[in-house]
Amino acid sequence: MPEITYVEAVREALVEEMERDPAVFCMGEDIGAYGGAFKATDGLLARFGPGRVIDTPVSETGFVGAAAGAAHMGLRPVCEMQFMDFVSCAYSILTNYVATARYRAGLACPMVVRGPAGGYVRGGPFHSQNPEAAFLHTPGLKIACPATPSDAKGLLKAAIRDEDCVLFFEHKYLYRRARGAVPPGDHVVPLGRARLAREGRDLSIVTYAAGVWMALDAAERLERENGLSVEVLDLRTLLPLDDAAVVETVRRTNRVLVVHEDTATGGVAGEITARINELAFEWLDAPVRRVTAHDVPLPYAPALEDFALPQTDDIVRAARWLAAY
Amino acid sequence: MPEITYVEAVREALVEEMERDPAVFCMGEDIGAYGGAFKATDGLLARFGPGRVIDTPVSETGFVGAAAGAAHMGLRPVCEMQFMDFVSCAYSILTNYVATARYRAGLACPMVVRGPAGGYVRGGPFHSQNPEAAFLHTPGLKIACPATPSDAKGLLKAAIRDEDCVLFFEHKYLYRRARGAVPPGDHVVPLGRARLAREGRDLSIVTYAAGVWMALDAAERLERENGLSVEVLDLRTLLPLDDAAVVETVRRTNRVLVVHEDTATGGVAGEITARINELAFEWLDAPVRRVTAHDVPLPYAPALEDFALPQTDDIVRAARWLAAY
Amino acid sequence: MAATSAVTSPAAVPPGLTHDQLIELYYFMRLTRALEERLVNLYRQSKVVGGLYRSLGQEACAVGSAFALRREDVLAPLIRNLGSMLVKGATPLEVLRQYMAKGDSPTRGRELNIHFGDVERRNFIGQISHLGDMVPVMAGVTLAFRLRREPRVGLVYVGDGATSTGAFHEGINFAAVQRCPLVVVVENNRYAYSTPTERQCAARRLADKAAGYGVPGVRADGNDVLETFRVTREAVERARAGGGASLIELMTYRRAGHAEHDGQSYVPPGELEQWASTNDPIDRYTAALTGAFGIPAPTLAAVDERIRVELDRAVADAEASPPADPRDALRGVYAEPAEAPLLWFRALAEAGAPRASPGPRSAAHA
Amino acid sequence: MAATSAVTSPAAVPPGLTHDQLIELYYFMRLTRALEERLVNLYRQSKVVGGLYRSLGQEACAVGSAFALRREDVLAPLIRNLGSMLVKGATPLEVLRQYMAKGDSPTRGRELNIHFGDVERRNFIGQISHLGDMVPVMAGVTLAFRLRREPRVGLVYVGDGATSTGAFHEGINFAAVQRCPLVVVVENNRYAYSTPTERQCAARRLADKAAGYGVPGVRADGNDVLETFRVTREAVERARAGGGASLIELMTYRRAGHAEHDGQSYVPPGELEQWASTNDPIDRYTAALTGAFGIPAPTLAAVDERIRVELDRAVADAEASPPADPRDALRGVYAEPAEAPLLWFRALAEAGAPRASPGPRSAAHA
Ligand SMILES: Cc1ncc(C[n+]2csc(CCOP(=O)(O)OP(=O)(O)O)c2C)c(N)n1
Ligand SMILES: Cc1ncc(C[n+]2csc(CCOP(=O)(O)OP(=O)(O)O)c2C)c(N)n1
Ligand SMILES: [Mg+2]
Ligand SMILES: [Mg+2]
Repeated sequence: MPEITYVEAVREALVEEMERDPAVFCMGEDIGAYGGAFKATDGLLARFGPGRVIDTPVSETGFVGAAAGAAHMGLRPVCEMQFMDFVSCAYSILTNYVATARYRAGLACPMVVRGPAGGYVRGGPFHSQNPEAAFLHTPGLKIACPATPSDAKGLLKAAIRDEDCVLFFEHKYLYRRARGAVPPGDHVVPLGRARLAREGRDLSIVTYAAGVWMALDAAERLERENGLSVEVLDLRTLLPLDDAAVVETVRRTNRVLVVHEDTATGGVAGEITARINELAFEWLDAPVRRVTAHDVPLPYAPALEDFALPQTDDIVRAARWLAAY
Repeated sequence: MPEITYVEAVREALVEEMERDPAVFCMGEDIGAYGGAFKATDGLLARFGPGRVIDTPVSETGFVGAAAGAAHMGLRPVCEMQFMDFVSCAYSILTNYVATARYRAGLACPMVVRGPAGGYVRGGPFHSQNPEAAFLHTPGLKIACPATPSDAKGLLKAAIRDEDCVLFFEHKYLYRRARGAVPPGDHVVPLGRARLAREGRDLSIVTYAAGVWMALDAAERLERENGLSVEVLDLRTLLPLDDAAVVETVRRTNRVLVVHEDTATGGVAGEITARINELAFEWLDAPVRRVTAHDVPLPYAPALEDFALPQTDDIVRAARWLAAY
Repeated sequence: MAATSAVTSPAAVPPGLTHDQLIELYYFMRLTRALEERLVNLYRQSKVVGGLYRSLGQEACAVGSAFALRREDVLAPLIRNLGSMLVKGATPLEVLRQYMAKGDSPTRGRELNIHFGDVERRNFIGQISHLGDMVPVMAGVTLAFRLRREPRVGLVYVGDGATSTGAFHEGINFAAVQRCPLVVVVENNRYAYSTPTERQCAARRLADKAAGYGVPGVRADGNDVLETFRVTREAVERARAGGGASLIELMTYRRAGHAEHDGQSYVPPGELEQWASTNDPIDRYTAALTGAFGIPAPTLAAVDERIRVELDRAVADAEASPPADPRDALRGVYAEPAEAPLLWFRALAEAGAPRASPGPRSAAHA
Repeated sequence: MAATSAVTSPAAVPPGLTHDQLIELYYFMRLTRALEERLVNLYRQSKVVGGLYRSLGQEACAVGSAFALRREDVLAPLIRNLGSMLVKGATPLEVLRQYMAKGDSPTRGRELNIHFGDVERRNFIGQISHLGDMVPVMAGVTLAFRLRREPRVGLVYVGDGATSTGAFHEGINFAAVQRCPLVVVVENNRYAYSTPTERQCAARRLADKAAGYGVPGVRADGNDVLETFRVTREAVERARAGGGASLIELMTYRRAGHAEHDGQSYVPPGELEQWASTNDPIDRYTAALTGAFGIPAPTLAAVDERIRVELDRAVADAEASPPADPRDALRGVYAEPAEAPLLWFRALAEAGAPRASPGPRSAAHA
């Protein structure tokens, strides 16, 4: 299998889905001639023409709303946020109009809102956000957060084919740094199923997106330095959450660390902790603990950003503590 | 002490703070001559004039942003959302501009965004929302959710005096139904401190807003019908959360039910569960369990709304289960 | 604020309207008003669940503009546009069931009042409360028409108040720059809830917003159903011919308050009465029909009677409709899974339904 | 797109500008350009953390408009408005420290590039990235002036792209209807990132948006610093006199790409060169100064030299500045508590700081 980068995987998914289904089209700022701020849509305009690769005004509510309308009419829009930090500008129409369309009115709204999220890139408070938690709370939306090129491709294809709206958080740190094999052919990864990224017996790390890589690094160090066998569960989608996979890993290791890059309070880890309490409390030998960013807007200077964000070292330290509990 | 309604308590707080501090002023849709959709600002225009009670265009981003600017200049704006469902329209400017102002730029932004939230009133999906969880995840904001007239008044006064932005969720079911005594004089309830609404030994219900009343009803029934002694902790503010009070109740009863009206997934209960895990795991004799709304947009028809929302009966049933665990 | 000049010369009959269509316009305006009057009765009997929103005095705006659409064109109504939905084929029975939160209402009790649609057959779309959002949505509906080269048009209403929303701005700008076949009708009824238009926007005319988006903009007398029809048809056919989006400001007046509970104390004395007595759209049209168009009064009386019978039946049917099935609350959030999980505490119950008196009852004894 | 007609007649010198002020305008434009050139060097040496955004060819817009403000007036710059901040008293050293993420930068390393302000003393306000938001914020700043009857004015910039945001719309409408003393300057530099203005908005002129808000709107040559000054001062003084908000569209051209990484492959051939050679704002002003105004060339050369010395020192000082203190990351989210809690896993560490190579390193070996 040839190795490709994460951003190439995104592009491949878009190209293949647009080839497969003429209803699929892309909208966003500077996605046409420019190919997108991170070149995820590079070459799409030349290939599919301006009717299927549409440069929009700087209007996130405008084109996300337009995507909903087009979706009602049978198209399958894929919206790019130039940075996921700007999805906040479409927050109301996504949570109120799009998320409720099927429930309140039987309106189909198959669409994807995708774009780069995440930090570790010195982007400052408005080009580094992880806004997934703000949407976790909205029935009607789905949320995907791939960690690998293979999942970026496979989940994006599933998202485009899904009958409902999927928010698709790509991690910009991984765009060019994550490189890996992607199964050939029509590689689709179903939404709602976690991936066991590493098997272990002593402790589980439940995480997603960039957290997966730090968890794997930490697991390796913990094995080497402490002889600990650490399992890493990559959630892949947050809505729906794969409860079964979470419960299974808890039952196996009885100790769980939930890791995410987003801030602690109100982050996704809270929900995961609650589910573990509800579904697997008796299997816990220790409290579920979180390793997350500190509760601050993400600062820009390297020293500050590195301090605010969770690091591999933090996971190692937390895991040792939890293993010794 | 004279008894007043919850909405009267809100109005008293506004009037007293506007009397006390000429920098305090109100903005919102139809808050002037009309006195607000729920009459919370009734009489304020006549008393303070159009320079301090400003009817705005239908522009939540516009006037919330304007509040921030006015706050930078030393004023203390209080914005009314006609319904808290529309705070979503100011989501981006609140989470990106307002919440970060002090941190990124040393800009003071003392302001309040208040308005009616909550269901049980046949308001349908867009006049019943509980959007507090969407903001829990934003460092820089504070969140208050009073349950009683006394707290509505005291917390609103604290919010207006706070040096940062406070989102103030009033519960519209309680506006005219909750009636109670309010201490005379300058009654201020500090943000960040929970209230023990009922003492108990067997089990704790941690909740806020309308949930407090259902929890008290349930506690009474549980006492009467099952001889159970149930403690009810009214959080009052969600940001900051009163960890100490939560830990204390857990230590006392060793069993916790977290109750809120908002939907389950991604709701505030997840965060509370995580904190209990972190701070008081060893004191738990049973899993922390949630009683919340079902994960659906809130429907309008009485039979549907009642089914979707948590009810006193649900709390009773859940508490019996937990007590027997 | 004074009423605009009252009677339009009926000489300006748009070409291509048949005698039957003239009567149909009358029928839809009358039906709108009569249906709302029935709803007022039901509201007073507490049979309406929630608020009641009327379009009294604005019926010509909704009916005249929607009448300019073809069957395949898509309409996005707001709360004052009941008439437009009736033109598009919504039935009084559907409206009554919605307002009464019945289980067989178009939204099965999920949504209130006229928040419902039918994009599959009748081509109108269910609104949400958040003002402005329907504009970008309709920009997308009509973008789909343009991309697929379908000769279809979209029409979206906004109030004077809703023009202040960012969503309106982003939506109409998107439609303009993408040359979507969209007609944006701004229904200026002088108030947004209690806020008069001059405190909403400082523009001389809301139609002046059009230039800022590079689209044609006109202002017309929205209480003249034929003028409303004429200007809308012009915009609709321009859109259909590839001429892109446009904006129409219809001048009218909201006579019945924001909703039934609204006492309208903020309205200057005499204003309501003046509009009612000198500028009622149905009175004006009736005068034109029986005057210049020579339609005999009994013809119109027969229409009125037909409406009465129709509404008698609809009200009876709606009242007999069943309430919603509680468990249905969980269905249809997603295509997959088809039903949201029943939460654990409810599953503990023998029967799924909660007890008789739901909600935080004890609050009253705080 | 062709460059606009090149040289403005210097006859149109605004009254009240002294000889020294004419030189000051030159100084600020030159300083803007020279500072950005230093930043390009630092960027190429990887000493700039993050992206570099230039205003090459647009210096007259920022400098000419900000020069129309008084000290007590408040300015809200965007990323192309470095020049306006310098006019308001921001120093090159501050800018350099910001770009280099230094611990003693105005934001102590929390924010990047020219995202900083000083509302206490120098009256300019730190922007955020989300386009449009500064307009409502400045509506509120100027609302405060009006409510307190202070004779102060606010000026906010937006790009052609930012006019498409709902925040711009809601903010300018609020300012208009509330008669806030606010000047909204739309800097039309023909591109929003790669998107040309005609795909942003279908209006003939962005100034045409003014009528929709009921405010005066003018279009002016933004590459003519004196014309920019003149039209801005007119709007500023109208606002100060109680005349409310207004909109100014400044025509200019973004010659350096969205940011330094932008190869500008989307720009039609020859366009950049034409603007550089025939319509550079500094060239045009230099010609006016040495021509019609009779300022000797050595006077200007002395200004250039002064700038060189000033920047040499600033760059040296900035390079010597310390990095940010990691623990400072936790301070100042709220007034109270003054510091966010250190999370438990970090508290477990001997030292608070993470190891040398942070981030998800292993991703490369996926
Ligand atoms: C975004 C948003 N903010 C506030 C409201 C509350 N609200 C409902 S109707 C209304 C007034 C609408 O006025 P207008 O647009 O003129 O329509 P009209 O009722 O006059 O037909 C307001 C403020 C809302 N529905 N949406
Ligand atoms: C709400 C929002 N959406 C998207 C972006 C990403 N973005 C940054 S600059 C830019 C283009 C801005 O163009 P314009 O307003 O014309 O300003 P210019 O860069 O030309 O000065 C975009 C789309 C943003 N900053 N904010
Ligand atoms: Mg109106
Ligand atoms: Mg631009």
